Amino acid sequence: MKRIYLDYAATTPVHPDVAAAMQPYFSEKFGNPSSLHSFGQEARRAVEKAREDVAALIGALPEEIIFTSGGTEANNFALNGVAYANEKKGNKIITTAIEHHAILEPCHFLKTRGFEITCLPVDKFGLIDPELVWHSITEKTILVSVMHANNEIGTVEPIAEIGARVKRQGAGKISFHTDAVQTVGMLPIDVNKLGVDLLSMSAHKLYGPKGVGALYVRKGTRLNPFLRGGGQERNRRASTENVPGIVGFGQACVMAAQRLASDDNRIKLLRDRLLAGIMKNIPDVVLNGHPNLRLDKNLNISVKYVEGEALLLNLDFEGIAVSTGSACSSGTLDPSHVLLAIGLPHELAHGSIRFTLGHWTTAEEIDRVIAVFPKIVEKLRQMSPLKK
Amino acid sequence: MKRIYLDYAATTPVHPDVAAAMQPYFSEKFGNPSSLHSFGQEARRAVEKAREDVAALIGALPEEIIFTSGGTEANNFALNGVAYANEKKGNKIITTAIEHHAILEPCHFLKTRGFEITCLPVDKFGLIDPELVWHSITEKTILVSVMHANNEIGTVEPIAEIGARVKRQGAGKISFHTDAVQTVGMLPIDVNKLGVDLLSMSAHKLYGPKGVGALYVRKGTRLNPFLRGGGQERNRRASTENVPGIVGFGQACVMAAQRLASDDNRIKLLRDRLLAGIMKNIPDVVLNGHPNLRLDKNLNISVKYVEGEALLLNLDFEGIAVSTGSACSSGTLDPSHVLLAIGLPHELAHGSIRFTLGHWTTAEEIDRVIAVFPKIVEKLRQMSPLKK
Amino acid sequence: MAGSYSDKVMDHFRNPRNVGEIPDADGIGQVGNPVCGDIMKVYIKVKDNIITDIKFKTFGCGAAIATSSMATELIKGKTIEEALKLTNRAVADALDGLPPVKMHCSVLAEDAIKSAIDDYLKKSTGVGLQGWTTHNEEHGH
Amino acid sequence: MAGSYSDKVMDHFRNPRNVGEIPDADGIGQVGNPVCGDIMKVYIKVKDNIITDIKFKTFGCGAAIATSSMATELIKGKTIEEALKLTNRAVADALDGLPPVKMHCSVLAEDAIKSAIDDYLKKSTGVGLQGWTTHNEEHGH
Ligand SMILES: Cc1ncc(COP(=O)(O)O)c(C=O)c1O
Ligand SMILES: Cc1ncc(COP(=O)(O)O)c(C=O)c1O
Repeated sequence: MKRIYLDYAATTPVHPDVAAAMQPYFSEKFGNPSSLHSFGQEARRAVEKAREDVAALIGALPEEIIFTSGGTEANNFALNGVAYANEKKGNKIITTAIEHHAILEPCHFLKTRGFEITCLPVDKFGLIDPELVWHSITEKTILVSVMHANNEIGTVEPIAEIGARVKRQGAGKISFHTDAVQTVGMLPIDVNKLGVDLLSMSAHKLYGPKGVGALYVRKGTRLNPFLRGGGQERNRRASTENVPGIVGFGQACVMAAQRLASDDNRIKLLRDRLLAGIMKNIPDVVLNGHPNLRLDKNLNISVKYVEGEALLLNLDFEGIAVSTGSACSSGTLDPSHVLLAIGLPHELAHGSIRFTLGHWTTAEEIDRVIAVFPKIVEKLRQMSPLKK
Repeated sequence: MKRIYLDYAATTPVHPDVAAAMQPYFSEKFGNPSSLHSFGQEARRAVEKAREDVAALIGALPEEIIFTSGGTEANNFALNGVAYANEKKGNKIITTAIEHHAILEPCHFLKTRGFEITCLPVDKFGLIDPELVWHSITEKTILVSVMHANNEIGTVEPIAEIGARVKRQGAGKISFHTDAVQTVGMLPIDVNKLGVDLLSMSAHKLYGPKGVGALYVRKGTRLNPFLRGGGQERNRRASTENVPGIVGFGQACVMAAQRLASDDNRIKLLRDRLLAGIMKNIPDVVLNGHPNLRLDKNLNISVKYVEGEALLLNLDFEGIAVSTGSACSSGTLDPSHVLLAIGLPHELAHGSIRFTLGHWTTAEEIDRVIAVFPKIVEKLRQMSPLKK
Repeated sequence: MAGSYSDKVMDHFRNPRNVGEIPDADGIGQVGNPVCGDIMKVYIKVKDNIITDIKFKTFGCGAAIATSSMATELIKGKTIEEALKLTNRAVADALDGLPPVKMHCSVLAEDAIKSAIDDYLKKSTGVGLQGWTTHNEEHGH
Repeated sequence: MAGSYSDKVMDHFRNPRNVGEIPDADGIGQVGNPVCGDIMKVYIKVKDNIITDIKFKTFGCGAAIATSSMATELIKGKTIEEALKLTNRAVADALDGLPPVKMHCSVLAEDAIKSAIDDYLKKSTGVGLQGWTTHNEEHGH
């Protein structure tokens, strides 16, 4: 059975061209970029080339890119780094209820260290109201962090609008961060148009390797180091650089820029076809997230009367890989905080399924899902005490 | 010109067998280990297999291994994690003057957060006196961190002796950490014989990939998370696992265990040949570090009247890659804190050169260095105002 | 995590035994709630103190369905007294174990069965199970 | 970092010009110290106010040797006044720049030359350079 991967928001395969770019840096050009000799310097050049490629994708300067071990480190770095660098100026951090755990958990930690966290609500589509950000800012606010697009429901937030307001209100005093892990390489991004001071990325979401990411830091932004040690990344992020990973990230960014320039809407059309096919064949299904202001690749639905993990496992029996916002994927009993934040009742939150499409998704795959999914839903509904 | 790599302590090439083991996990078995579907589960199995292999190399249980992005993160994690988890019990941390920056810098940070750092001196060989550790422990001590072997001078510390004393004095109250980045895979390690509660490792020092490492954490050790976010690594270290990197690390550990079992002293013999050749041909050279209690691969010398970077660059012209403890490698003006800690005058510290041998080092390479090095030293000495 | 489900769990999840309703059931028990994401409803038919038939309907994850299936299998044909001895551990063991985060599902299955027996006893004797309430508080939120 | 040395720096480091001593020098200057890891010693020969010969000896890194070489090249054949106008920036620029952490080497080279001229002036006129001390304090530790 040919397996069908529809979980591109969880991670993506490394593109073969990316893998090829990385290949020489494992066993041949293996030097440590901090080494002064030729082995070190050829690694150094590769890292700096990748830095340019990553910067170019988001309209940044190369020296504004700090490589990290992924999106989580970029987020932890941004939050801790800005908080500690500005603690004399203020202690208030504004964020939202639908952020990734890699934002919420560091915020939770900072709360135990004397910082105050304001967690803004969202509307039923998962949208943040820029007015609300604006009104939440006080004299003590040092940082605003709002994600660019949500990883579960795909809603794209009005970052540029928020950025403009934060700047007007707190120019030079408040740093504005966005977690763009889900959007880098998917949406055109220009850090200046977005008005952000910091932006988090992770290579494995855009056909690059796992274990590498970056934090964009606008020149002049006060930021303390997070990983401390040797003087790598201009003393901002210690540890021997993951050279092959960084090279792969750079190559992934070059390729993403090409895709974005081509203005291809193939993935969106497939996603819409999947949505239409499901809605036509299965009653009592609701769409989660915004109908239009969402990532092209993302489809998140709740299937009434059934539970998400049970759906997921049955799809997996058919070779179809998806994700769920039900408790069961997270190791806790609570369903996704994002689905609860958009006001979904627990029952529906437990019945959510996320399909995320990508580069290798085909129409045949989508049609197979459209054919298979109703039977699975039907089987589980027959088992459900909720379905009358 | 065939280049000669003698900087294995800075980083190692990925062994071709390690690269081969990693290969399928980039583009084929690319799943996110947190995903419940088959793609995720095959990645999960690979990570757990690697965890067993890493644990086996150091006599630990698989669940005592937490994967990180490298040695620096493992060190930052250990120090911050133990400090914050025990701050109600005490605030004193004991470490040594010759630790890697990835220990000293986080200590420096913790000092700004109310912790007290005791930095123990070493003798002229770089050895820590276990008595001194013992006497430095107070009621408030929560953590002792002493490196297993020094990365610059190669001196191997009496960790087991220190461990036994820390346990006797502070059983259950004081955590004992060792930075074993330079020794894992080089020396036989058994965490129980060493008596350590935490131990840092980095794959790229033992023919594994850059950007992956691990922290061993003895069951029952109180440790706060450092990277916060999703529930990966049993809620102890968030971020999508670097699956190919982890697989490579596991394979590197399997191979290291085989090498250690073979009891091969080829590298030590080559190192001794290099030392003898240099001493014979060049006057006014001193050996840094302990004559016997040192890593087999490490040779660190100071060449009087000349400066290390100048030596390094001239060796590089000959295709020979080494390292120096002179200021110039670090971006500061100070020479290595390690060389100063063993009491070397600045002048000699600035003239240090480190050769570190490895798997692919040959006798021919060593002989070439023995032939070339005296000429380089002579050329620079003729230029030196210090040499009369 | 589902990834650590045993083959037995997967078998019972994929081909659950005793799914359905019993229109003229002698006892019906329902436990769990949508907040937790698990609801189990158990129907029993009792004759001469023996559980002659049993069916369930479950809204829940893989473990919830598998434990419902296994628990009903284990007590089918047993006396009421034997059925009351069924512990959540026994259900989990019969499934070759459950991931720690899923143990609550086995508790729910035990409760669902006790609840159905309680209902049967109330209906047949006017007195329900003594000293028993569901674990809802414990495994709930 | 050496990795960011320009080709010109590498050329002057690899083939330094004017290395050596002048036994009957008219002026000798030495600056730097072993703590910093850089010591430069400059010898000049002066005739009719013109620096007719210049040699140096340097203990130091690649940049220290390259700046010594370049600085001596730049003032060879120049008048004392012209030589005094040499700034560390000019040395660095002539080398197509230096990495930021290495700029102190160019300062040292400027100082070494001034120090040699100071010595020459003291010996020949009894009065040294006015209003001048080495930057030692600044670029030192
Ligand atoms: C929005 C968002 N932020 C952060 C992360 C964390 O990235 P990583 O797993 O690379 O650390 C993810 C993905 O897991 C994400 O989707
Ligand atoms: C002793 C020691 N500790 C820590 C590190 C840091 O490891 P990494 O560069 O993998 O973060 C190194 C090597 O750089 C080391 O030699």
